Amino acid sequence: MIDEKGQIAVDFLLGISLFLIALIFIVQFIPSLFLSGSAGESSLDYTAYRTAAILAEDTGWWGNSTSSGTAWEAHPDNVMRIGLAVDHEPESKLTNTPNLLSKDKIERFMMLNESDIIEKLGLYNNVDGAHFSYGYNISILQISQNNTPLILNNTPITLGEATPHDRETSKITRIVLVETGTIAYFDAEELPIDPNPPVKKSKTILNVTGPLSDDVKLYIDNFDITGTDPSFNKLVLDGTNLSENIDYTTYKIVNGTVLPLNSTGNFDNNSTVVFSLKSGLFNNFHTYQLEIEFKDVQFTNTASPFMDYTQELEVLCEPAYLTVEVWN
Amino acid sequence: MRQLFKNEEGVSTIVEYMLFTLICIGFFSIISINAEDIFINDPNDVVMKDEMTDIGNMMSTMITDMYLIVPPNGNIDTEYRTPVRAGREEYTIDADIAYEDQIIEVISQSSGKKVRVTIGGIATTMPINGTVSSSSTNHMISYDSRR
Amino acid sequence: MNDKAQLHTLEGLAAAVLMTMTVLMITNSTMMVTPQNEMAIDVQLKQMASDALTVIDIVPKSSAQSNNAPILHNLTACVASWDVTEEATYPVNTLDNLEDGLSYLLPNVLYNVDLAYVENGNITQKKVIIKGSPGKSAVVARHFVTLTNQTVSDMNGTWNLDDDELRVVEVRLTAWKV
Amino acid sequence: MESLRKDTKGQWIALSGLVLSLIIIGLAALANQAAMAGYHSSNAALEFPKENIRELNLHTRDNAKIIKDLSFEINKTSNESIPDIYTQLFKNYSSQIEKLHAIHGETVDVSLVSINSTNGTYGINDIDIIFVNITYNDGRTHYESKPEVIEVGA
Repeated sequence: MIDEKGQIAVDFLLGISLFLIALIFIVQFIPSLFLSGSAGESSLDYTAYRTAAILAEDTGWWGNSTSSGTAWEAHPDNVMRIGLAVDHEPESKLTNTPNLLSKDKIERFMMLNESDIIEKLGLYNNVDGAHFSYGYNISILQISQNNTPLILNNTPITLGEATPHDRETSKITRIVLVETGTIAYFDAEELPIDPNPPVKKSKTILNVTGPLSDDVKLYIDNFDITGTDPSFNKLVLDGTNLSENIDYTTYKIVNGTVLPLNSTGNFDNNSTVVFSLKSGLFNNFHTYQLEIEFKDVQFTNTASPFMDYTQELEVLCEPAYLTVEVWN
Repeated sequence: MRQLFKNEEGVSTIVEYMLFTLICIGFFSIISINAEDIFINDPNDVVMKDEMTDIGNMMSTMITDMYLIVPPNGNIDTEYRTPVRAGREEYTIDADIAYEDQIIEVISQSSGKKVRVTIGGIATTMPINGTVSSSSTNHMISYDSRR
Repeated sequence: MNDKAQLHTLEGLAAAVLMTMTVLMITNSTMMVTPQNEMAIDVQLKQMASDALTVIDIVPKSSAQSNNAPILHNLTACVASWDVTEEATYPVNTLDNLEDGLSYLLPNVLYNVDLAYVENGNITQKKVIIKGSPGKSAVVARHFVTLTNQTVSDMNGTWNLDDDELRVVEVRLTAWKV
Repeated sequence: MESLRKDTKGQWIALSGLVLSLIIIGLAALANQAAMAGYHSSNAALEFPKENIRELNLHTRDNAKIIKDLSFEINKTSNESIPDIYTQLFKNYSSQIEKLHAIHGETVDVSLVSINSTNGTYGINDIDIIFVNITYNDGRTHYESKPEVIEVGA
């Protein structure tokens, strides 16, 4: 091999064998790309879909050897299925109000242990009889608060782990109405003038019968405004002045928009004034008297029987997003 | 003969041919031994797993959706279509184990491959049963409150 | 040794590495960008659209006035308030109270709303919210409301129903993503 | 052209081009099949008319109550009996809902079975349960609720 011509072909040989090796590698490698990608992924999309459907549209079910019903939140030991929809007829299996979530059920749902949730919602993969649970995150997000978790009883409603950023997840979002508490609506024209001295036309009184488990949410609208500075002065409960931001918070709603209102801010006759009082103030079996004093506002009703907060109670529902996110 | 050994012209061409043939034989033998696996079985496994998971999911999703609207007195039935083959094999959808394990199973008879899909907890309140083979023509899920 | 053209070999090597990396990168990045397949996105959108109508339909009157959302009326009241003579022409919508609620519940989604009802035995279809022409992947959700003269006059609508008449109106929401 | 035909160099390149293209076709077919998966499950979720059936059902339930209230209103100024007015209004409702479903190619039948009152009279507080038959058919899904029991009591 003294003649060094023609060796150029060896380069070509080396090249083509490298190419062939790379080709074999790629052909073997590509199927495994698909395997890791789509199969597991599309399966999880529907796991999330089913879970969200069951949570938002079903009432859940409990049962033991003698009886059964949809009020599983009252029978946590015999839960057969978890569903959050409100049900007014506990004996029938279906709800007439899908997408309306019950506060009691959500609170009970938060207390269930992890293995129950995974088991009951089917958030696992069954490989030859062995269960491998998926990672999951189920949250109820407030649309009005930039999609932060809804807070019920001082607990943010979010279950499971935080969403991992380093892998693919399957997420489904449902729009729901959540019962967040109770409210009472009062028309300022119907509220009586406080007859206790010193009598002021701008002062009204309301009975609140304790004990209460939910915060008091008081909505007053249709004000009769008499001056240039209609505002709210103070709240007095059984003779004690309440302090703002500690015992209560207040705001106003104008055309569906929530605006801040403190004890010096103004409102007008289009505003609904809202007081939110801590339930802890009403712990005893006792009828509390709540005096509400305004400025440049007059109450006209002199008829005496005080209105009772607890008799005007209605459920307050907030629209929210229910998100279910599942990953491997 | 001596002449032949002395003449070194064309050697590289011969060596080139030899090397070339060797490499080609090597390559094609690897390919032909593994061809079945590489080009047919592996992709088929992937596609089968995908399709079977998909079909299991379809069943599970339909049953869940249907459960959410079943009439208290009455019936509901829905037809659905499934492909005759997943990959290259026929398969059976089996919902009979749903009661105890909340699972729908899609099994291929010929290779025994199976995929299991969970259903979200409705089997405990509503018995789900039935098996169907992909090769049968009419597929239907039905519910009747009176049965 | 002929050490010419070594660059060709290196070039081949580099090309192979480059190709493999590109394939890897593309497959990885597309999976990151589209974690859900296209059909699953349709399912999500359809679910959202029908949820939005359901939520507006079932919101109780007291909550509509007092919660933090711009949903001031339920679906029946929204439709009742519509001025029958005013059909929407892009970009003017004629059912603002429904539009407020929908845009709050469905951010980043475009939609049209049509009303369909039976009048003197014939189907009438009217557009009330137009946000554009629906794309290929548009989904449709629909709900029905029943109007009586009472519900209409409560909302100052102009449906002109008789006192003994009831009218079923189909609210059709066509939603799509851009 | 002639020079191209006579030039027999580069056969290897031509051959490898052929092989490569065959391989790429195979992979494309595989990728296509993989992309097809996910079609059935989403198809089921998109095509199963869950929301339509539920809306028909819930709206009929709501309507049974609206019609009850309206019949009492009408009864104040008319000498027809409440059950008669109710039946007429319900017929009117079902013809409207049937027409509205027909535009979407769905066959719907909503018909009143009976108006029930526990004490036999038909005053505002007496009518408590309405029986209605609801059927829905979109060609693939067939739904029948016979009867749907609707409580309309106060």
